[in-house]
Amino acid sequence: MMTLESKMRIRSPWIMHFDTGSCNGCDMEVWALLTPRYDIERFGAMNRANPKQADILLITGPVTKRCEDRLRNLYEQTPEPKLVIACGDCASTGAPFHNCYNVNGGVDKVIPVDVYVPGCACRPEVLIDALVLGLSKWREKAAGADKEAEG
Amino acid sequence: MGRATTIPFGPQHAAFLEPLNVTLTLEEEKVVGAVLNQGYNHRGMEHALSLDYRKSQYISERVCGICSFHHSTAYCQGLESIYGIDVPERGRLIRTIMMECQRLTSHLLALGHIAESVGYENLFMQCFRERELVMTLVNRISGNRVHYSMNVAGGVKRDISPEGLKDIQATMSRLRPRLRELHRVFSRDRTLSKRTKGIGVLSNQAAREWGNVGPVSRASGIPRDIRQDGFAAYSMVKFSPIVREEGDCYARMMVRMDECLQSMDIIEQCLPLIKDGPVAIQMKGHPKGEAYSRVEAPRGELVYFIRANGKTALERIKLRTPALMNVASLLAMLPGCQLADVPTITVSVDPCICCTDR
Amino acid sequence: MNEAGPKIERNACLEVRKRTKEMVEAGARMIAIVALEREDGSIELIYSFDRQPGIVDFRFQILPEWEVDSVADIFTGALTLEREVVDLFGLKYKGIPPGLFLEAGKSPVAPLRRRPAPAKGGDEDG
Amino acid sequence: MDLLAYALQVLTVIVAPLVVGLAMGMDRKITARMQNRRGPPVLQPFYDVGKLLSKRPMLLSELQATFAGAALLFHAAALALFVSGSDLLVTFFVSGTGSVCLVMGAFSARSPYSFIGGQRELLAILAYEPVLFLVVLSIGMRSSFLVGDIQGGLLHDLPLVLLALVPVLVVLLEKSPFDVPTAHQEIISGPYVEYSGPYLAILEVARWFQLAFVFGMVTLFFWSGDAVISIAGKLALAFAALFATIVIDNASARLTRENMVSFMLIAGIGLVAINLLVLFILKGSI
Repeated sequence: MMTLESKMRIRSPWIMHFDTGSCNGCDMEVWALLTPRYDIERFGAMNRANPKQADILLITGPVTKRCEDRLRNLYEQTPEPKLVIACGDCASTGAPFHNCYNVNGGVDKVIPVDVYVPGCACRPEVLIDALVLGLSKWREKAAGADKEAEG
Repeated sequence: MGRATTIPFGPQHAAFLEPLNVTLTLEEEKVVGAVLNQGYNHRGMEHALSLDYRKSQYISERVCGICSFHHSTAYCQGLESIYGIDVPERGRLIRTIMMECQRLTSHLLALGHIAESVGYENLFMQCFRERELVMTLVNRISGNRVHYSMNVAGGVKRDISPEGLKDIQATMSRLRPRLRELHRVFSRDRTLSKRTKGIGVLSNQAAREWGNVGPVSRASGIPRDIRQDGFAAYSMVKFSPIVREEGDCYARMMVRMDECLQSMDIIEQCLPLIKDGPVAIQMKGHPKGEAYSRVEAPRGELVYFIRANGKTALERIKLRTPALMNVASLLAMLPGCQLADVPTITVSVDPCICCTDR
Repeated sequence: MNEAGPKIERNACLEVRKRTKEMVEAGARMIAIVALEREDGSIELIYSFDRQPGIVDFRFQILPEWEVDSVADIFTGALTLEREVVDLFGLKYKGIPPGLFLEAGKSPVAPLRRRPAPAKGGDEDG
Repeated sequence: MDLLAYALQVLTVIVAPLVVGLAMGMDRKITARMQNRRGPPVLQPFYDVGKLLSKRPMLLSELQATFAGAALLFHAAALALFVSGSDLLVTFFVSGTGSVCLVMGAFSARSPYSFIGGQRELLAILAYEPVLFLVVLSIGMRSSFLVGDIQGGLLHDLPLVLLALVPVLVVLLEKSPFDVPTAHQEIISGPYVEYSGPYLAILEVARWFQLAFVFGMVTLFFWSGDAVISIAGKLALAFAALFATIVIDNASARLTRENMVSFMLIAGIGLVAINLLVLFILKGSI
């Protein structure tokens, strides 16, 4: 059932970007998303930079040891329903940095991840695709959460 | 009020692209103390780079995504000087062109970032719009937007076709009027100069003491540009370092803006110099010896120290990135400024935290 | 490259200030402090300076448990470079706190040391 | 008062904030177009509010929610008073109370960013409220304090007073150069930083009510005997004011607190004073 509520939800994904030790390649592409060529404001997305007001966390980087607690904290501060997108290879699996001693090797080692974005660095087009995929997942997730609340 | 409050700035903050934490002590809104907390981005690249010298070119690009080509160039140059070989001229010119392209993207990012930090959304968007021109250009040449993967010890592994050279020329001609327009806005806009002029002054003396490098030092009147040493093909082109004396955010911003125009000049000087020939030469055996290698990355002097002992693992590889020196000097600029100026000052040194922390 | 490296000298830890001062007074800019662990477990420190037209450096070798003099008051920018060595090699610098890069309790200690410091009888802590 | 007029007023109080919401959507679209972007759909603000209402509530303190509700209540009351044609001065003070509630909500959150945001919001109130007050005063002196009695002539007589409303709108719409209280890059979003989900939606709607009141003051400047022309003119005037703020936003960086206060007070009060002085010289009376 597509309620008015969930319709509005998928039309207004507010994002928050957090760099947990990436090489900046993906971060630049996340910023490029906001700018004229890719402009994700078309989908109603806004960069809020505030976990309390965000719906979607865009996480880049393999999660260094020092970022770990901070990331968990941010995740907890984000109100439900929320979505985590791991941007790039290193956020997904830690790939380019798998030999490094100070990384956790992927966002999913710390917080649950909904969408994995491949690429090193991930291209903005793929990020948009991930966002759209995430929104459809979000719809399911929200429907599930609503049912839970009712049940 | 007179009562001091402490607020954390970052590691996740709207003005910062990357995790840097500045803990500010405020009196009302005046900053009376600042503590830098780094290390949010420390992955241990020096260890990873030393594992296998043949794979390190790949990893050296991943030290920093904004100046990836400079990192891999510095690494490859280091190996080349251990082997004692000279890269063919065509390879050196291609390296120079790619490095200048990357400088363009990096400086436009920094400029847009400064505009964003003072809430000048429109200018931020314009910077990124022009930046996309260069991004798509390098994408057409190298097949990648961020990590070009074109370097190899001994030269470059990807040649630029004649069409590619024409493409570069055409893009530069398209870019030039747009950058001139940007230059006009950055230098003349009244609200922007009100927020940047006289803010975050770093004196010449302080810049020398903190060992600042790159645009930050040149904005404080230190005429040092590693490109003058003539690595890659810089000995074949004419340019002079851009120096300003004020040492404030405005000067740092304008040095970057002028360097964008300079980069285009260098690229256009390089294009006619390219002649047919090999782009790389093969090297034999494992490296043995030690070398310093320096390049002028967009943020300043990037130093690689490599010591190899004839095995696949390098004995030691040490990176001294430009942002490490520049970010530290924030401590000299922040105390005494207003809270509103903290993002501008921080961003004006172009803090590349992935370089700083590695 | 000198295979043997400089001699392991206690004095070097104190001399570093004098030599840095000479360099800085000659107009050189410190660009890096390179630390590396040698085969025998001693640490080689290389202080590199940019004295145009090229790079000059001085180097010395110490044992990891010796305390090195800080040069941060001679060249302010050296502070971060020293903190880096403290973190990555577990060296002791006079008055320089650890924790620039590494998170205590989570990150490995002195990650760039190849092996734990060789046991030195009873004179080390514990 | 007959029932029809009453129903019309109730309808206006409900519709006006929705129109403001639509205007916010247009604002975002126009801003995006000016920045060479495509921009969000015009209905985006409604999607945002709808989404925020569906989020799970999270609060730092109960007071926060109370103040958010109070802000909504006062702003709505101000608009209702305005629409029902009562005294402009009373309306002004009720609206001002609503703004103070936002500040109190920010202070009650006990977070440094929220606290600084509250302080800055307070400063912004000190900067724009005097100007707004003078505008109210000059409208009242020229025509009438009772909104219902104001009929025409204002645009002709008080053009500079209308101009003085533009910087006020810049502050209220949170646009550079005077978006100091909510400076995104400095203190994330100032007083709103600790609000989330439904409570943020309440504040957003409260803001729509507040803007509806201020835009309402702008529309007072146009009046015509013909109802259709009157409404079309009023909307056009409000849109022109909005457009002016968008242009200013896109051509300037954010200024500092000191700049904001001094500009608002000098330029705002100056414009009103000059207008009244000229009017006095020309007509012999205000």
